[in-house]
Amino acid sequence: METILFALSGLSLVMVGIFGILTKKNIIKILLGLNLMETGINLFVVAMGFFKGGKTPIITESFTASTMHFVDPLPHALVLTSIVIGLGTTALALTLTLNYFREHKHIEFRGDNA
Amino acid sequence: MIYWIAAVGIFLFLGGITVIFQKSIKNAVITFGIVSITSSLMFAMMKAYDVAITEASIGAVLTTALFFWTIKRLEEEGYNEKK
Amino acid sequence: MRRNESLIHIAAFLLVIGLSAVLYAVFTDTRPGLKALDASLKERVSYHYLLKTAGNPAQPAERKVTVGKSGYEDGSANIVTAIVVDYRALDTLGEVLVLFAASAGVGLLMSKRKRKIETEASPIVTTAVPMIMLFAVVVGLYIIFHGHLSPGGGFPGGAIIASAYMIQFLAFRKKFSGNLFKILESLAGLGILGMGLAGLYTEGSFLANFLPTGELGAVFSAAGIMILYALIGIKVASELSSIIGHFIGEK
Amino acid sequence: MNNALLLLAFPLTAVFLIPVGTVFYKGFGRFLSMLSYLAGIVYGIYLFPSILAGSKTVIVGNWAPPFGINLFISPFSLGLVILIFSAAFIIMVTDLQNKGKSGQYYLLYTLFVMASAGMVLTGDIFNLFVFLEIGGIASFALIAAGASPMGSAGSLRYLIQAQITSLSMLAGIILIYSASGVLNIAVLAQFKTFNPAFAFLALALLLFPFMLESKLFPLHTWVGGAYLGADHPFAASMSGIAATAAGAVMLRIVLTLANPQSGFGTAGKSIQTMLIILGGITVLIGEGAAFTEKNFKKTLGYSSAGQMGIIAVGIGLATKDALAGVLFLILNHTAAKILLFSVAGLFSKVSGKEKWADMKGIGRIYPLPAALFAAGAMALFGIPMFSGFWGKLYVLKSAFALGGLAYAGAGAILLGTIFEGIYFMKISHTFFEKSDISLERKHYPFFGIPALFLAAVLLAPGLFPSILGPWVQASVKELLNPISGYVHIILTSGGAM
Repeated sequence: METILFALSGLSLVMVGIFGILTKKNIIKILLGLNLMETGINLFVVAMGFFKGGKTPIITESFTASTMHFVDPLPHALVLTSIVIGLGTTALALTLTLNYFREHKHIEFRGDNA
Repeated sequence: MIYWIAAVGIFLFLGGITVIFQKSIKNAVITFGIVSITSSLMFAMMKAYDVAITEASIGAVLTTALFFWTIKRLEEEGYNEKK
Repeated sequence: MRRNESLIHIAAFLLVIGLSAVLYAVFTDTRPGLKALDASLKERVSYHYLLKTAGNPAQPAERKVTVGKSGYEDGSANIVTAIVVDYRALDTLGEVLVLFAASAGVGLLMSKRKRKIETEASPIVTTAVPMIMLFAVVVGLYIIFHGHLSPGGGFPGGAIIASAYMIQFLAFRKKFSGNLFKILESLAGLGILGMGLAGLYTEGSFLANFLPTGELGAVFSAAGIMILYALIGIKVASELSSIIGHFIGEK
Repeated sequence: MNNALLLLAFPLTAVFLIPVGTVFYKGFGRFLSMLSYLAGIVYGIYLFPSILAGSKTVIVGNWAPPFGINLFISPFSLGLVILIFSAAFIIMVTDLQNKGKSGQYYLLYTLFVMASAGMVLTGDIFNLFVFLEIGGIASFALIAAGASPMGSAGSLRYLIQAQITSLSMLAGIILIYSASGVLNIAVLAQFKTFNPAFAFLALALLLFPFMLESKLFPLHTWVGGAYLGADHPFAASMSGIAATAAGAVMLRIVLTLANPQSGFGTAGKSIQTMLIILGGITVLIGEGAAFTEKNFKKTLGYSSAGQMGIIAVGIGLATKDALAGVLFLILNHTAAKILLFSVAGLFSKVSGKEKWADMKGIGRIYPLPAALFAAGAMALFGIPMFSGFWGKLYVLKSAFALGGLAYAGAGAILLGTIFEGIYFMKISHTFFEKSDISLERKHYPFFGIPALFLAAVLLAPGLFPSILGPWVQASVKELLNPISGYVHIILTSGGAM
């Protein structure tokens, strides 16, 4: 139940992001939508590794193989990568937005360009 | 626990909708920062503390700051939101 | 125009509803076969990461992992760090390269822009900023060097150090020249590559962890992970600083 | 054998050395990047005979699959990596007279080449995603760095679409992981059965970004803007290198995971059908758009979409003949597109025009480039004597043999080919038309040699298809028998869980 709720919150954010990307014309808004979608996907990825009552995957003194009940650490590692990739893309996209403004004097996607 | 998750999830969803339907870009960026920090809380609720730290420092702080500086530079170069 | 816009909204809304319906249909499909979330922790590869039996899959999975003992295949107590820097190190190298590409791209596209900041910072800012910076750098270094024990590591630590650099733009140096960061990035990158090649020639596999793992849970354990994460921290900090400098620095 | 990772380590060393070297000497980036491609080619050719005898898996970080990441070096992947490095090297040679590029351009270009090679080699779906993102970010920057003022618009559109698709790929990866617990393609290929609807969703999500890279139908809208923005060398790389890598990944995923014998079962069949349908539509739309387009780069970009459509149909058919055709087509498309783009770059440089319709009579002043353009066009069209002929012939032959839906695909290919022939004839005719154009004839030494070499590459397999025979046969055998080849080699060196 918890896992499903976590996954649903992630997916709802993805849907909001897609809706924003599709309907908005302002580039900054589109990029915000893209970032929302990315956050949502990241939540979804981590939710897929969540087990009810699981502990943080750090080995401490109380750790024994028989009582081991951790959440899955692999999705966490994937999401670390994904967050960093998201920052790189956003930085590049914002630079492109600055260039776009220089060329077109506005930052909206309209029908007339490319 | 379930109610907490639902509350944070609904907050995230409403925050996302606010980001999209916000008229002013600056307010949208601030709201995005709040959504990002809240998602970091949700990562912590999923026991993903590594991800929570990274999302807080990279996703919330740096991304929001980059958006802000871009808007500032756009305004320096003559961008006007109202137009 | 107005009508057109609301049509787009309705179409996008219908598309999103349709997507959700497809997802609902897929997740509630009752035909036999594996579906999402069908693998329990014991069936996933991470189970072997947790028990540190990935190097020898034939080993019975009931082996006990105890803090303070040495000789495990990987000496990191934080399993996420173990995965990021050891088990899936090539992904991390790629991740660093993504940031490298982003910073090079931002540099390439921003290099011809001029910018001048007129406003002076107030004395309150100029006194407070050094303290905040010092604090941020210390926290960043702590996070980097404790990556194998507690949550954190090279990426968030580097980002925190980079935000310290960002804060100093509010008060002090406004000229930005990327050369120092370019050289730092390259040297850290060469260091990571060198660690990889050293693994290739000592253990016969690129990016293999060839240094002793030490006692699980001790500060000076998992030497390979510590060095790699320090290099990643330097690289991430300089790359993000370079991106930030291009965005807000004066040129 | 693990030394094969040096194939990726050469460009990586160059990438890390370029920023340091550029501080001291400005031309260092170009020199070092070309050197690294050359090192990759030489090392690849050195490895090739031993790989032809038996494919090898390379374990990274000393963790055997499914725990670690592995690369797979086989005749198919190594051949395509050599092709990618050679394409990059030749593109750099044709660009030698252009002096103004900074070190960062070469850094990004080398990263792009490295990422494409990595995508072909890797055996892990998440690693695939990482390489895809490296290549993606490098190409967004490189498109915008092109001289065209429209660069940032095209690049932004490409960036947004590419990010949506790669995020959906991440969702597909985690869906597969949460159902099976592994990320390794070889382990997944022999997994227990998946639920059909779930398997289709996950595989389709996984394939999205590669369909975008190879410009398949619903995901082709970025082509115009991106090709318009990029400069000629990078436009050539987008259709020559990125599309090749995307085609290779689609071949690997469709034939290893999405085949009806694997655990993905009936979903695999649907994926193949989907590829035939989308490929057929892409051929029509791509060639149709190229037919109406007047801008030189955009025309060539849309024609590349058409070619990738044929390749997608071939992948969807998944028979021995079709795959042999696909391999011929990939080689042909890479070489021909580099040739065409270098001619286009030369002509727009000497005439100062962007549209081919404005280049009337230019072939009378530059006869050799115009003739080479015609040769490249004929190779794409599939005139006998060029390797494109064998490619299209094999794909069509297998489509007619299969029947059913494949007939529609074959019809689309034939119809698209007619369009293709007409507009390429129109362009070539424009070049030789009589006009009062007066240009001073300059000498471009860095154009002639690589262009003639490319024409030779297009001709040789067309005249003597047997020179490619061993490579094509080995690759088709490897692709069609994933369980006994690919999966077996990877799992015996590592072992399942």
